Amino acid sequence: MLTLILLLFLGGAIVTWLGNKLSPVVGDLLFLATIIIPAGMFFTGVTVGEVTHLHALGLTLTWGLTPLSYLFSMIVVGLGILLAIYAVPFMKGKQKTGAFYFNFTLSVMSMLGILVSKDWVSFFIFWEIMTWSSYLMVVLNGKDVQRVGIKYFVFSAIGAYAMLMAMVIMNSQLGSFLLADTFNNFQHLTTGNQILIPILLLVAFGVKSAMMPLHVWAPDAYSNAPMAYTGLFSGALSKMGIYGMVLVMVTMINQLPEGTLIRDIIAWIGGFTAAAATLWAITQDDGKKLLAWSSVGQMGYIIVGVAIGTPLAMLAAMFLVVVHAMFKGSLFMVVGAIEKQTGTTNFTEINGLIRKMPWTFISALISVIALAGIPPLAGFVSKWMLYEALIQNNNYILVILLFFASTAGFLYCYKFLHGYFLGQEEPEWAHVKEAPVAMVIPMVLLALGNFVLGTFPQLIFKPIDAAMQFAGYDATGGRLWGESVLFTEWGDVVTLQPILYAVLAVFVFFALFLWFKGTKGTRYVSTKDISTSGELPKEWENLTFKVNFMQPFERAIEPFLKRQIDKYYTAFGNGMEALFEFTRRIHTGNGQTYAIYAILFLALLLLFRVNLFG
Amino acid sequence: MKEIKDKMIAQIKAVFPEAVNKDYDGNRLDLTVNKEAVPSVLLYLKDSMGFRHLSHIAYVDWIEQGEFELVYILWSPLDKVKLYVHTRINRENPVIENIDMIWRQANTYEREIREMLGIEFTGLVAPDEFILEDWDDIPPFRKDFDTLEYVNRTFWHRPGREDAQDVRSTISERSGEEIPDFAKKYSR
Amino acid sequence: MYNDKNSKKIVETIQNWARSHSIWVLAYGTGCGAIEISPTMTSRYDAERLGFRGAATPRQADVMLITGYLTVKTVKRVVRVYEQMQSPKYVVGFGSCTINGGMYYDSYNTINLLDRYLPVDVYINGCMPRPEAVLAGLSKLQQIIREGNANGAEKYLENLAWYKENQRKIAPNWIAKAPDLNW
Amino acid sequence: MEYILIKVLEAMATFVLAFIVGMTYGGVVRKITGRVHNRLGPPWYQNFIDAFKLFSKTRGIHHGAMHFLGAAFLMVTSVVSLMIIPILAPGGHAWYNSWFTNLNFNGDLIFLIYIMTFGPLGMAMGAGQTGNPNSSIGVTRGLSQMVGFEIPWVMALVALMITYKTTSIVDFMNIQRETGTWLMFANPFAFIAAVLAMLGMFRYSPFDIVGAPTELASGPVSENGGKFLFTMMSSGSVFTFAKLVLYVDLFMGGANNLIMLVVKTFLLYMIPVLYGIVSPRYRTEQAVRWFWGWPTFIGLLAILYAVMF
Repeated sequence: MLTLILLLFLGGAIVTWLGNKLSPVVGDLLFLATIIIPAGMFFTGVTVGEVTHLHALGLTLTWGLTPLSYLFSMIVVGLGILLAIYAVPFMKGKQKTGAFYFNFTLSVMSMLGILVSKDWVSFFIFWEIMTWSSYLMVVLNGKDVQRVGIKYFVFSAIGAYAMLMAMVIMNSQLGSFLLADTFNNFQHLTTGNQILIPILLLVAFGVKSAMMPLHVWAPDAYSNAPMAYTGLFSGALSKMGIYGMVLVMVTMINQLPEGTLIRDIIAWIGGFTAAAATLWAITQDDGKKLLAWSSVGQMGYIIVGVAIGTPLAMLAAMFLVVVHAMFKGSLFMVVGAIEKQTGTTNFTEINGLIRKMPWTFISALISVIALAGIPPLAGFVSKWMLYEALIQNNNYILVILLFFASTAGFLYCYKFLHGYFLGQEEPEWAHVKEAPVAMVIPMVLLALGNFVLGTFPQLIFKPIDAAMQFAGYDATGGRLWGESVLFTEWGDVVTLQPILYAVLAVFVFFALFLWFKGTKGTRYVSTKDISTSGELPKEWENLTFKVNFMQPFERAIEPFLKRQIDKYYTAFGNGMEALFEFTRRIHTGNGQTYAIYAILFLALLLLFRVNLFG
Repeated sequence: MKEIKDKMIAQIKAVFPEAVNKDYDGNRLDLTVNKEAVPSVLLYLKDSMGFRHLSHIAYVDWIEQGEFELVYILWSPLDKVKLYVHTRINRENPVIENIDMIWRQANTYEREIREMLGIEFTGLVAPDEFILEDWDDIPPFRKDFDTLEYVNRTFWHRPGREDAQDVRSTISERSGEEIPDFAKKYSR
Repeated sequence: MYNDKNSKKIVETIQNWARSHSIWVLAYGTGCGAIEISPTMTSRYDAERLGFRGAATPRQADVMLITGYLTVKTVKRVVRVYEQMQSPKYVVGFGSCTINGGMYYDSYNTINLLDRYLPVDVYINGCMPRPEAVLAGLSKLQQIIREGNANGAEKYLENLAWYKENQRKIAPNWIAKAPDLNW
Repeated sequence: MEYILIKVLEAMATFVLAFIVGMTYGGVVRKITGRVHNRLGPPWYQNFIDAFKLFSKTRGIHHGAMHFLGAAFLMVTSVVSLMIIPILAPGGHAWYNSWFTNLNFNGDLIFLIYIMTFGPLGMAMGAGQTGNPNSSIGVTRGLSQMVGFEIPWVMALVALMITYKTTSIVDFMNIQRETGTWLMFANPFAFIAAVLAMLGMFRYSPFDIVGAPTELASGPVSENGGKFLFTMMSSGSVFTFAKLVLYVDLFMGGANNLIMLVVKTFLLYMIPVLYGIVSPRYRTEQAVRWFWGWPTFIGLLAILYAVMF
């Protein structure tokens, strides 16, 4: 069944590509069919625990679904379907639709492939397909390929080679490619390898999940890919890194004596990722970039949760994995809709779309409140659990770092909403209409999902609990969560339902109060008609405060903003290039920069290993 | 100071022989030139003689002589000399070259003069009204513009305010002064 | 019960009392009278004890103090600000310039009679009025509000055509561009 | 059904109490400010008159749906945080004591920190839709300042949490009742850090950069008058009271009856008020950096104190 589904995806991808050459409509239909039919089969036909063996090229590939991968594959498939529906109107009238469909389908396939892989070979193959398909997406529009594409490629290559290294070492020492074997026989490895392999794997997964020093590719790649894909990119594809990280954490690092130290280091890296990415997000003037940085930041939270690894933290991280896919998917869809309707995504160019695109605004509002972690929406549940977990795990300074990151997150949340939807309405954008229904429905659905999960998180906690039990945790149902109740071991409780009702009651009461009491004798006036010193703004004048929006805050964090990690990489890259120039003089050959980067990295790793552990 | 001023006059005379100068005490120096020569004189003064700063452009309506007068007030920060460049423009056809490419701030003064006195500056770029909005009368700083008549036409006087009339003749009688002829002509 | 005439009257009396004791002042301080507002509001004369308080924007203000002469340019802004205030709203004219033009009676660009352009509730005479006079004027305004006679906003709406005609006389193009009255 | 009805009535009683006390405090603050300025100042009930006057404005404007909802969002924060914060100590035995336990057991401190930001964000939306640049500037200033004071504030709270291994406010009050020591003495550093954060939270000078009457024309509320302003004013009063009660609950053992509550909250309220009267205004980045300076250091001390003792 799994083979069939994956083959359907693969075949569908090729057929869609060919069909799109015939006619765009056939391509659209084939694309939807390619995504939805296997996805439907996945939901109905696949059972957890099912195992398939595949013999090819003298290797045995083993595929099967664990509860943990089932959780992630639900995100992949669900987000895939919604984004596919969204992508069809989004790509209408655009170039390279066939390539987009092909890569989209291939991405979904490869992600499912990663999740069902039970051996490292197929894991690696699918990982590479995923990297390639996403790379092609990043460079699809042909803009900035030099900068963005190469950056993404180099980091992906670093990750891939690190993973390859780990695989080869494991196979040579343990004689098996099976995930289960490598995890179970981890103790039979030498001490040096026991430390080296998790670190290599963490590098590989850290690249995909945009962990702090390895995140540089992410903001550019996210914002350069088509918006219909970025939802998947940020929502699902980066979660593959988290999936791998969970595997490594619960299997390998738990068996290490130094495990706690590594965990702490990773948690701190995650915390810094969250804080720094948030600060960078605040300085962005492009909605795509802002969300991209925000994605990096949210991955930081997830990494903290995974790295801390107490049941509560794990629960929080897994919940955030799900809801982040939902709200960030919705937000990227919002940006895509705005790009589709106005042709730009820069905050300084667009104003006051709220009355033109109300449904887009509503989904953006709900998703942003969820992103900010404000109750009663879904983001709050994971934030609460994460903070409780950190405090109970004695990570006091880390919790303050995360609190800082999440409070600073409000700034970019507001910047995002204000940038597109609020402010003065301009005649330039008077023609803008609401996005097509097929684009609005997926984003509203995802936003509503946040609303529901914020009060009834048990809907998602059940599969998460199953996944965590598979990963070796005790059952958490009734201990850490109940029917819309969150507990901790300290006895702290948040009951979500009464709070939701209270919030709704007060909100509705005062909204109605203002509506009935306030509209008596109240008229609507346009946003040009504001009380600025009695001066009447001219037609062409736009008074909206947009440029240098967060300048006071940027001034306050100026010392931080000076230290840009990109610069170090650029300096490093420049140094390397000089080195390559030098090498090129010795070895004549085309100096494809990235390849030599990668080879050099490999060489460095080998050198490292020989010297220290040889 | 005296030597500096003499040297300046000599220098100016050498280049612009038709310029008429008049000396005052202290650091003031006056110069009268043709309106055609104004841009070249000012440019020369700025570039070659250190009059880097344009303080103001003053304007006078010599209605009896049928002329407007513009006074460009310059300042030399090095020599500490202020130079008044006078020029006369015919009242019937008040056009003069604008100089805001020499000093940016001249633009503001010229816009004011254009509205208040009605002198056209050729090539002056000024998008919209500067001081007067919706003005449809002759420029208000011309001496033949009758303020009170305009006020009576445009605004209202509160009933009971009988002193809202011309008091100039009363005042001049009280002080025993004669009203000059030109003033009689243009007063009510 | 609320629609009963007597109860309505009682409610209105209470409302008027509250209005008279809570007056948020928008000082349109272009004229020389603006300097008199500082001592009126601060320690020496302390208008806050009577319920006066500065308002930051026209949307929050109840009374607009027009402190001195108004040029054709500023009267446009004053009208604009007045229309942006939310009724019930009042106008207080400061000094003789607003009453009859004062010393600028024959200036080509200052208006003479403020009440041709805006409904003025109270005029304060003087050139300039001292803070005592200002306080007296404001007390008079309070008294008028309490009596229910400070209905300048309604007057303005009723005679809108007349006011607009007067305003158009000095600012023909501007009135055409301005949006509707907004309250 | 009856249970819910009674709950709603109790919630309304709490709201009315908070409204009255908060409004009175506002008036008293104006009076005190006046006295410090060597003038009489308005009567203590001036805020009620102002509110009533705003309420009885007859005409107004709005700029669209979000402008409406901004005020409602703000009210949600005030009321829900008032419901979560225990008004009276659980140990007090006044006959009305049970009236004020609305949602006390349904949320904790971390929840409170987050719900307290719900309103400002919604209000920010409303301010944004008005299209007034002053509003947006005020909002960004306010949010920046929030990032500033949140750090010492959270540090103080984390210090308490790790000492007493709970995040529930009711538990903190119970602990203080059982030990007989107010937490402001048990961990003085946490109290100092929290009070310094409070200066920013109440937005009196030198941290009144949001409203900033002379530069920003009252900032986010600059397009609001009449009923909108009335709602915001009441919400502000209720929220002020709620925050004061939270401080009293956490650091001063809560109050057993209403008189003690009023006394304690008033004394606490005087800290930002009196400090504010004699202070000029900071620039935004100065304010933010001020909070990241000494208050954060004291917050670190508080955590250190909590870890070591």
